[in-house]
Amino acid sequence: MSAIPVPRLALPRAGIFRRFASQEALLALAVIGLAIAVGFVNPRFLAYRNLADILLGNAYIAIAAIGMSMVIISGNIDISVGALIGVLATVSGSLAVAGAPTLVAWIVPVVLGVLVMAAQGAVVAYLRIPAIVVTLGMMSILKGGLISVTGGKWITDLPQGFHLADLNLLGVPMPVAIMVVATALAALWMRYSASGRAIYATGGNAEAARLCGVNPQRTVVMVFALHGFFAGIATLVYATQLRVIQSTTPPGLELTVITAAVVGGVSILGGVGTVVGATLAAILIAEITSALVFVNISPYWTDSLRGGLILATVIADIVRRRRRASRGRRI
Amino acid sequence: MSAAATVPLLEVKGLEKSFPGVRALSGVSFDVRPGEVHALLGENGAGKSTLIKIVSGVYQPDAGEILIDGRAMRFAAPEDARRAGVATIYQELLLFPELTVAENIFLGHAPRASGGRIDWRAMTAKAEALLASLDIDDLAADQVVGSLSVGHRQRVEILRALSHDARILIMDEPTAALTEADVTRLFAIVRRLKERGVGIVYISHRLDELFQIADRVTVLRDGAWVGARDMADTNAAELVQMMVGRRIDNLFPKIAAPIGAPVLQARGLVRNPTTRDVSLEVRAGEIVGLAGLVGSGRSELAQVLFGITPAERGEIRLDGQAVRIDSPERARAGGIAYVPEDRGAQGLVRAMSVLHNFSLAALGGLSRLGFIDRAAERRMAEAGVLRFGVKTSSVDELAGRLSGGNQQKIVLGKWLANNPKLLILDEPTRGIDVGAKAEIHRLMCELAGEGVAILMISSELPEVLGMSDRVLVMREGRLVAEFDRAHATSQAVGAAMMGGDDPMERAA
Amino acid sequence: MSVFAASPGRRVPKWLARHETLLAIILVAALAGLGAFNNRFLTVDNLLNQGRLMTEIGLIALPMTFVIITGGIDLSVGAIVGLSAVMLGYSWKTFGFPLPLAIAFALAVGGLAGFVNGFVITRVKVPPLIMTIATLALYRGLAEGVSQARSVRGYPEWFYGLGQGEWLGVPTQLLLLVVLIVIAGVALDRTTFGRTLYAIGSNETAARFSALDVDRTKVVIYTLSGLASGLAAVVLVSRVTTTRMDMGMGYELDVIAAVVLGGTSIFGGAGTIWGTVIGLVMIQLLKNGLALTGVKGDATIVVIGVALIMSTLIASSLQRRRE
Amino acid sequence: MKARYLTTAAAAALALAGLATAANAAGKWDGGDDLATSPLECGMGPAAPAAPMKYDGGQPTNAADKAGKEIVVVDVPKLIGIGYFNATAKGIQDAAKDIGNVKAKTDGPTEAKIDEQIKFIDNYITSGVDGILFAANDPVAIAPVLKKALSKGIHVVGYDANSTPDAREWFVNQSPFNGIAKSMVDAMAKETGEDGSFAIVTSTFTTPNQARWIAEMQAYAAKCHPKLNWLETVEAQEDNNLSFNQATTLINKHGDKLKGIFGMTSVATPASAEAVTKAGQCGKVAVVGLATPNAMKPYVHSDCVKSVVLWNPIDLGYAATYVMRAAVDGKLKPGDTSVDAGKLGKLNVINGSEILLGAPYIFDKANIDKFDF
Repeated sequence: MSAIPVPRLALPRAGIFRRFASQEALLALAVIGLAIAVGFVNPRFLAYRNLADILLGNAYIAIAAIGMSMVIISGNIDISVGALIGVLATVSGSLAVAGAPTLVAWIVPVVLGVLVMAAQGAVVAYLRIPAIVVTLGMMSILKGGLISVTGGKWITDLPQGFHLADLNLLGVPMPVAIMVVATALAALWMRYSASGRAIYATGGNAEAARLCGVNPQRTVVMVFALHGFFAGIATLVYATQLRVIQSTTPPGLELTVITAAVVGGVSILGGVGTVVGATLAAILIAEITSALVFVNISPYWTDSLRGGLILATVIADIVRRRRRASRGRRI
Repeated sequence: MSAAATVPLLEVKGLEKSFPGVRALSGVSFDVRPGEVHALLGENGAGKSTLIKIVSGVYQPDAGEILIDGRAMRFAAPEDARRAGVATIYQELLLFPELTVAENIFLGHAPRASGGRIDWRAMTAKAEALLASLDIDDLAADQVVGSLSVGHRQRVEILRALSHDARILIMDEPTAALTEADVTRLFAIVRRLKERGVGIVYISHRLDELFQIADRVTVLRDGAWVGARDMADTNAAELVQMMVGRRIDNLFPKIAAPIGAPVLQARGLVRNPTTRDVSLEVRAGEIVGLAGLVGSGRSELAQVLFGITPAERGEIRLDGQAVRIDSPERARAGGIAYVPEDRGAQGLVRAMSVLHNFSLAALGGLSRLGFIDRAAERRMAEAGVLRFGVKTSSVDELAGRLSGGNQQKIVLGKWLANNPKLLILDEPTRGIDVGAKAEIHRLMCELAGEGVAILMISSELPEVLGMSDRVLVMREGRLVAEFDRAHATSQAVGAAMMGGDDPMERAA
Repeated sequence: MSVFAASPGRRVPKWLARHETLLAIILVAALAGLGAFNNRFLTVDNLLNQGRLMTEIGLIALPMTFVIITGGIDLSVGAIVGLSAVMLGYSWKTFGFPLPLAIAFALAVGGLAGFVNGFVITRVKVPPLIMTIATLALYRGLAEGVSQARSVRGYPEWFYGLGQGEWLGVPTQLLLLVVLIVIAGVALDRTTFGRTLYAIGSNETAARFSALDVDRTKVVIYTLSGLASGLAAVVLVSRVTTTRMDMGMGYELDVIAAVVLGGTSIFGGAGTIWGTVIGLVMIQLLKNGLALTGVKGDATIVVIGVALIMSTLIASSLQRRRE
Repeated sequence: MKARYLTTAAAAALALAGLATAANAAGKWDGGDDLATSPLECGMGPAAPAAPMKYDGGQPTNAADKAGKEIVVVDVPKLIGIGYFNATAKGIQDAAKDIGNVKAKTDGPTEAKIDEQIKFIDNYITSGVDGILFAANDPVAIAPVLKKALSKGIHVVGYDANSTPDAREWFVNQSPFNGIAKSMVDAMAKETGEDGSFAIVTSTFTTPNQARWIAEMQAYAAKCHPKLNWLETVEAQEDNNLSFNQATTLINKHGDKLKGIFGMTSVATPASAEAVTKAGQCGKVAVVGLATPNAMKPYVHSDCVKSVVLWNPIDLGYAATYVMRAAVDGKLKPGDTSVDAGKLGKLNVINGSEILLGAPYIFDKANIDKFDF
């Protein structure tokens, strides 16, 4: 057989923009666009200090959203994360006040987070109880348990060294540094590791998962454990930022985290989405909250506006995805 | 090349596999030698998918053995098969759109530098070497896969298989979604792989392709081995015969029924991209067979007629009245019934009881003011169970627990409860046992006798020829031929199914 | 939807494996136990009063059962309660609507909010979870924006009859709930509508191919969900005599807990109104009984969480044995 | 496709800008309620005693005579698990110990939700307590269930947050709304100067006490410090981190213009102080607010916060318990003008059926370490 002449096609290269030409690009664009738009109304918004504060004050949400996006990609959901962070913060603070070495006070919540979440994952995977039920129940348990044990007493007089969030890493405030590093590591891991792939496969469909040689049960437990890990890290940022720890569960945190993951392009349909999107979405939501103050919107309307923006993003994403899907189909 | 000359790379012997209610494979054997393309041929449901899933370690066989280089192997998981050198390229490509070509190729086994880091430079270099080795010069290692065409993506899958040092490559309908140019390029790659001694298992419905690329062919039907041929010693007609079976005479007891006025008249139906300007007519008491290869648009036409994907243009008349069918409800109201192709996904609600499945499409008639007359419903289902000979412990049994044939009878039965004027049957006897098949055929004749117009889609040519008063042939979304019963021979219909440059004629 | 195959096991008698039966047994046992601890628990007065308190959640749980049976979910119900409550007070006070008209308006707004959910879910194909998370924020925000966070008070006395009055000794709203339970139960069990819900939840494609109007049914159930939330808002305002924008906050989880505890599969295809009612009663009486026995609110929450997980666990393992 | 996004973004930006212009820049203070205000006289003098009013509370029907006998009292605060109500609960326990024949327990919702609170009270009515202490999440919404308690012969005394008067017997008023408002605004004017600009961080606009304080502060400021410039009010739930973020946003938004922040809750005030500290604005931005001492100690010691306004919530709970005992024993009857409250001495009856705890307490560097709650 003779070699067949192959027509050369002009094909796009993998530029940095190409690579993110998706929900992440849209979100990044929205983050920047919103900043500029608000900057027109009130230039103070663009001050380094303000932008840094937005990141600093909301880094814990972004970090928690990383794990949440993994959970959602795997086809599950977690409602207990807010309560868990409240519990872990209390544990961490109590240890610090009781005189435990700072490192212990930092590590224990992370370990505990992994254990609690892995246990939930095991119930979901092996006992086959839907995640929404397990985590709903666990939310109740953690929330009630926390108040029963602490009586809601605030933790004060935290030792100075405990405040991880006050430190800097190479000049970058620790919460932001942790957020960036955690996002980057998680993103790389999701992309490049076999177990990262397994998450997509499990959430996508069982058939593809088996074809990839994936054990769905083990993957679900792993995903929940990782989610617990990130919840633990988020706790460190959350708990060490202020001088007091509230000993109650942060109201509505789970919903904020889920929203960030969902707006970040993580489809509940499974199989799509990245943690970068979740982090960007968490930043965007925080930015919107701050921006609404800056442009003097009547605070009564901020919530509906925020809800509307989230809805618009979600619908735009779904429409975009569907178009891409229909374009990809062969005629 | 004779079988004794070389040890086959891959050999399977006497494979058996059953799923609940279905016997997917019984006693299938075949082998692949180095540098050979061995085609697997068979209609949907013949067992090809099950066979390749066993070979690639997804399923474990109930009996039989798999030998690689003459040594018996057990694949407990897909990784085992991959380690043994078996790589499978599925129709749905398992790629990651956000990653580059190189990253996709080396996902999970990237070259490592010291300390376990991924050695990006080495990875890119290796990817480029692989690309060069197959003379692929229009694909770069750093392109993002999401931006590539289907043909390119498939090449990435092939490269990924090669990066695992695969010696046996299984390709499941690789050309199903490819353009003409891409098919040409794929064949060039396949030939290059043959030169390297890779054994290829090639699955396709396109007979003309097989004559171009395959060395040998094994034909499966209903999970059983039918025969194997060297491509050089066979022709399309023989293969079609092997594929669709020969038992024309005794199995299809077509009883002539008086043919009445046209029930369905369709003119110029268009639904892009699968239905292109189709006009047809089905009359009362008439059974019209709709033949065509997989992907020719048969089921899609049925779904246009039934309103699931309504026509974009064209006219449908029922009993001479122009009607607009833009939803299944309208179709049902017009007296159309549709027994779909995919029983599990489209026809049956497995988690519901036989009783509730029976009444699902007839709830309107069984209820008053929205309230279901439960006694009537039960009477209807029990009558249906008797009439169609459904084997079940009771009508309260879950439908999903019954065998395929009994499930099909329920799907058929639920539509007949509506007393349809037009019955569209899509693969009515696929995957069910011979007895159930005969019963369904008997039923079709009975219905035709009662004056129902029947449009039957089937991949089984003898069934089409045996049951139809008229045969329509579809190809690429159009009706390309029409035969009356007297002139519908397997040669003629088969030729029309194959299309223009008739391989059958050429081979004959 | 589950990626895990069911494992075979010993078969359990069918009647026992029915989630509702099992739950009812647990309920009776719990009632007996709690009743033994406290003689004020099993009194007609207390039980009727508990019925009054659970009515709002119960009203919403009925259509939520429908929604979950189809494999969907509606997280925006609590926000719709807030929005409808605000609309009731706002239209009465600011627009000067007569109260009956204001009530109708509040119900209409609730229904509209639910319709918007259903419409976008079916037309744009946004997954229900995502859609209703977004509208949860949106509707709550609208409630705050419209009301400017002001409460509305001073409704005419007759209006309180709905939330505080009684008829033949039974709380008015409990009668309303009972009537709606019967209607919802019959609708689910005996009508084509109900059968369509199960079919959608078990196999949506097959339902479509059986010429069932899947999309319209879905729009209807989300609209019903909004309507029931609106009704719950009216009952709630009448019971507590005031309209606040934060009404109904967190209801979504209480409602889902009751429905899921009642044996409705979150994956769709299975569930009954009777189960939901048992789940609802169980949560309410468990909270009440524990409180009367001297258990504090925070510990009660823990018990409810454990009960939710354990009962689902027991029920699903029995179910699996049956299959 | 990209165009669609740009359009969406543009539309969103437009909406933002449109709402921005529509936003009410002056006029009503966001977060206040619409009830009538009664600002106190300007200056540092003590509040003039209000004109005596006729008793307007409710009375239990056929209450069992438990005079001198042990009574079981339940305390249902707005929510449990926050420092403030832990302190009132402690006061209640202290008083129960001092009195001897009172058995008290605190139980309530974990979030400040009125319908949850109603359920708790309802349960305790059924379980048969002798007295109910409450701090209402909504003054009107809580009334029906309290009236039900009265009708079952249960004594009802409120503290911290009132109900409609006829739904309870007595209400222990930590300090009238206008008194708190005066203390807060005076402190702010003193720290920022008479023409300073300030902003408010509150929990939610629907929280009655906060809304009332804000309304009274507005009225008092208009009367006595007319040049004080109110910038805006933001919501921050009862959430530490959210309060911190909102305060930080205010600092960043207004820059040097911002001279002071009011924290309206015991959560918002320390979080605002933390925000000011982190922004390096100590001494430039004053924080005045309601807070519990423990959370404020670091900021008071670092001189970032000069003074914290609060009554002593322990005393509040303590007084409420004494009032309950007195009401049960018949020692506090409609028409009485004072009541004995153990270590707190005699407390006066005002406004018909309210018992005044006293003037708001000002914690400062000198005395804050004496308190632990």
